[in-house]
Amino acid sequence: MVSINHYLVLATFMFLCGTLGVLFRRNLLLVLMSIELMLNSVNLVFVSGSRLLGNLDGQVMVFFIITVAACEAGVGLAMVIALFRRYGTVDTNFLRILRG
Amino acid sequence: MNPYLPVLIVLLLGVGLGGILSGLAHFAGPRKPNRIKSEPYECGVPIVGERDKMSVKFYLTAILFILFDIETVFLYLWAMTFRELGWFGIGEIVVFLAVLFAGYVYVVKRGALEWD
Amino acid sequence: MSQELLFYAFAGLIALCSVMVVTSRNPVISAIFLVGDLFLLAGLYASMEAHFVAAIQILVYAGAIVVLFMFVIMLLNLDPDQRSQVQIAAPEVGILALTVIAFAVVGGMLVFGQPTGVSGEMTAEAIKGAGGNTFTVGMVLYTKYLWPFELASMLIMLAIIAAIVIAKKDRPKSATDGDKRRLAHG
Amino acid sequence: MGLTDLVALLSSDAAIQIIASIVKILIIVVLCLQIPPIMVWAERRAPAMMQRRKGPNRVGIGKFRLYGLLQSAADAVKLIFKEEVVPTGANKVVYHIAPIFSVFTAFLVACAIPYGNDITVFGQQISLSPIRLDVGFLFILAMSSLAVYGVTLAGWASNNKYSLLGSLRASAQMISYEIPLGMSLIPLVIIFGTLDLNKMVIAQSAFPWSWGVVRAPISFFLFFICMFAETNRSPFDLAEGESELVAGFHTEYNSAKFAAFFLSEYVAMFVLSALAATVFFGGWQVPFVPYDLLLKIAFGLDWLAALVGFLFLLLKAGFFMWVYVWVRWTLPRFRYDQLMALGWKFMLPIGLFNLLITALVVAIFDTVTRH
Repeated sequence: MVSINHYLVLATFMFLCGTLGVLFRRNLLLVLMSIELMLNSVNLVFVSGSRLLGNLDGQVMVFFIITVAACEAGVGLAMVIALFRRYGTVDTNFLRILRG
Repeated sequence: MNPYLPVLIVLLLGVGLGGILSGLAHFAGPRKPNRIKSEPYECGVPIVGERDKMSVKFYLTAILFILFDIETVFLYLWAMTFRELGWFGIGEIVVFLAVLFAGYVYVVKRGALEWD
Repeated sequence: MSQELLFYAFAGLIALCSVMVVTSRNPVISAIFLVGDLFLLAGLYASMEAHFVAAIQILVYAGAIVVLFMFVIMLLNLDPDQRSQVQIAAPEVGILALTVIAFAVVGGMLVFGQPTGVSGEMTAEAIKGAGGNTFTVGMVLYTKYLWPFELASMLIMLAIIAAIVIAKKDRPKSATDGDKRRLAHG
Repeated sequence: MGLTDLVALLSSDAAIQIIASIVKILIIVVLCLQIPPIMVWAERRAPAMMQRRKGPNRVGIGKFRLYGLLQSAADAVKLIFKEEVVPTGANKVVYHIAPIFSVFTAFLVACAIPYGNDITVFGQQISLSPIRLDVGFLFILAMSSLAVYGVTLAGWASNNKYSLLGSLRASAQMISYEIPLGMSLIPLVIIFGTLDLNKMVIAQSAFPWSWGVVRAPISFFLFFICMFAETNRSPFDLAEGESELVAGFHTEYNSAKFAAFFLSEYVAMFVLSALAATVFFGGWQVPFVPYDLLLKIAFGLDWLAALVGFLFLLLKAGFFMWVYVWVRWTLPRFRYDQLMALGWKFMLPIGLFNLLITALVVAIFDTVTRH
């Protein structure tokens, strides 16, 4: 029997991968992809929790998370394009310099 | 039997078949590469210019696609529960669509869908 | 037994894909592995009888969101990262350390027991009796989560507007359609 | 393990189901592999017929020329033994996996169509769609949305501007028309109240006046247009407009890899044709002959009835395949801006409108019949 712990460990690992990507990748696109990875690990927890508790709220929540992820990806990538157009790069190090 | 088992079988079969076709291309034919032959196709003349950067229009189309895709999924879920929800459901979905339609009108007014 | 085996196969592949997403130098390869990740996750959802979520995972996530990523990668036509000298700055390391500690705590807790909660009555059998997964999820969404659902439409609308405002270049006002036609006809 | 053990193992319920599903999958895959040769032949003979010329009629076995049908087989063999040329500067890995993406998504969708009513074999109920899911409808949409990757990756990996432009055009077109495609099918979910395609076919019954096309004519109209746009077929074949883009996204593909794209394109056409037949034209239902009657005519043999139903589905799908060819040689090509305007400014509002009208009509009908 696959217990919820299995899923939680897997989700933890995915979240960790996403965190590492967000912290250490310099390409803004990769950062956004890592965020998708983190959102997915959360989704996995929601679905496995939904099965454990016999409660469908978790699955509805996943649906909302996917909606939010779509909006986030759309706006986030629009910003990537705008930044690229203005500065010609999507390197986070460079963009950080602008902060002053 | 798990209903998803056939999905797995077809997936493996499809990947296998694609792989076989790819492999055939590799091993069945002759292989005599030379520099001119493997240049990217340009109607036989030397390559002019760089690979163009694509227009931002494609991106705008894709983002609109995502957002309307989500809407379609909401609508599928609603269509499944339609008989149960009845007029209440119609009211819900009309509000939902009205809001989205406002966004759609903005998109059209702003000319994001014009290709020129 | 076979279920466990399947889980380990899927989990291993998911872990592998996740690592590859983060470590690939070429963003296109990252995106392909992300698609693999999403596909395998959909498989896990299906094994948990969350059929609807599995379907939309592929339909929306793999079929739309990552396509958008792919489009942007092509739009920018970036070169693969030069071997990035990973910049290790204090804040990142601090955050990372905290995260690792948090996960270690979570992992330790998992070793000693299983999380539990108040069980609802929507077990797999109950869902089958009530009209299937899609129908029951729909009923929960359209009754209990009525307001979040309507708010989601607001969110989508705002995202549409924001994306266009941010990404669209304004055309010079003079080149209206009439002008262009005149130009085209000399 | 003795022979008796083996027999016992193979005749267990689970084993019968698994063997049956493998057999079903193989049948459908083999069927799909036959589609491109036949369609290639049709696409050469049909214009020949329309333009009063002969078309291919030489290749045959000895004296039997079979109207040139074997020309396609000869072409297939030729394609496999061609030299493979990978352009310089191509991304090798992505270049090689792009056709695989195209092929497996096409087969996954093809296996989700119900090809007949359930039959009983060795006391086991067996569904005649190789992949039978509660969310079959969403499964088809989801898998066909993955088909975009094959096109996008192929164009990107080829390091050729025509390929890239063709793939961007093709994928933008495919995703744009996915919205009206999905939307045109929602009214049918409202009417039939299920996402299971086989249940939808049963609900349509054998009589044409209760088929989807009569109950939701606007949906069919939208779906029909989307069929052409989704498969990048004429009149919407700007993605491979040979006058401007050489051959579109597969410009740099040749030999068997080109054949893989070719195969998946034609399978995708078949799938959409079969889906149109299933959702709008009663699927495997034989017109005017209800399934019970059909079963009686077929001496009570359910597999024979299913076979007849299967042939009728192929007939209905074949009609749409013919329409594909017919339209290609009849209509001129659209312009890209016209295509996009059609999708976003015409089909999308009409789809929404159609959806609301259907919902209202069904709700009023339900309210009236309940009182």
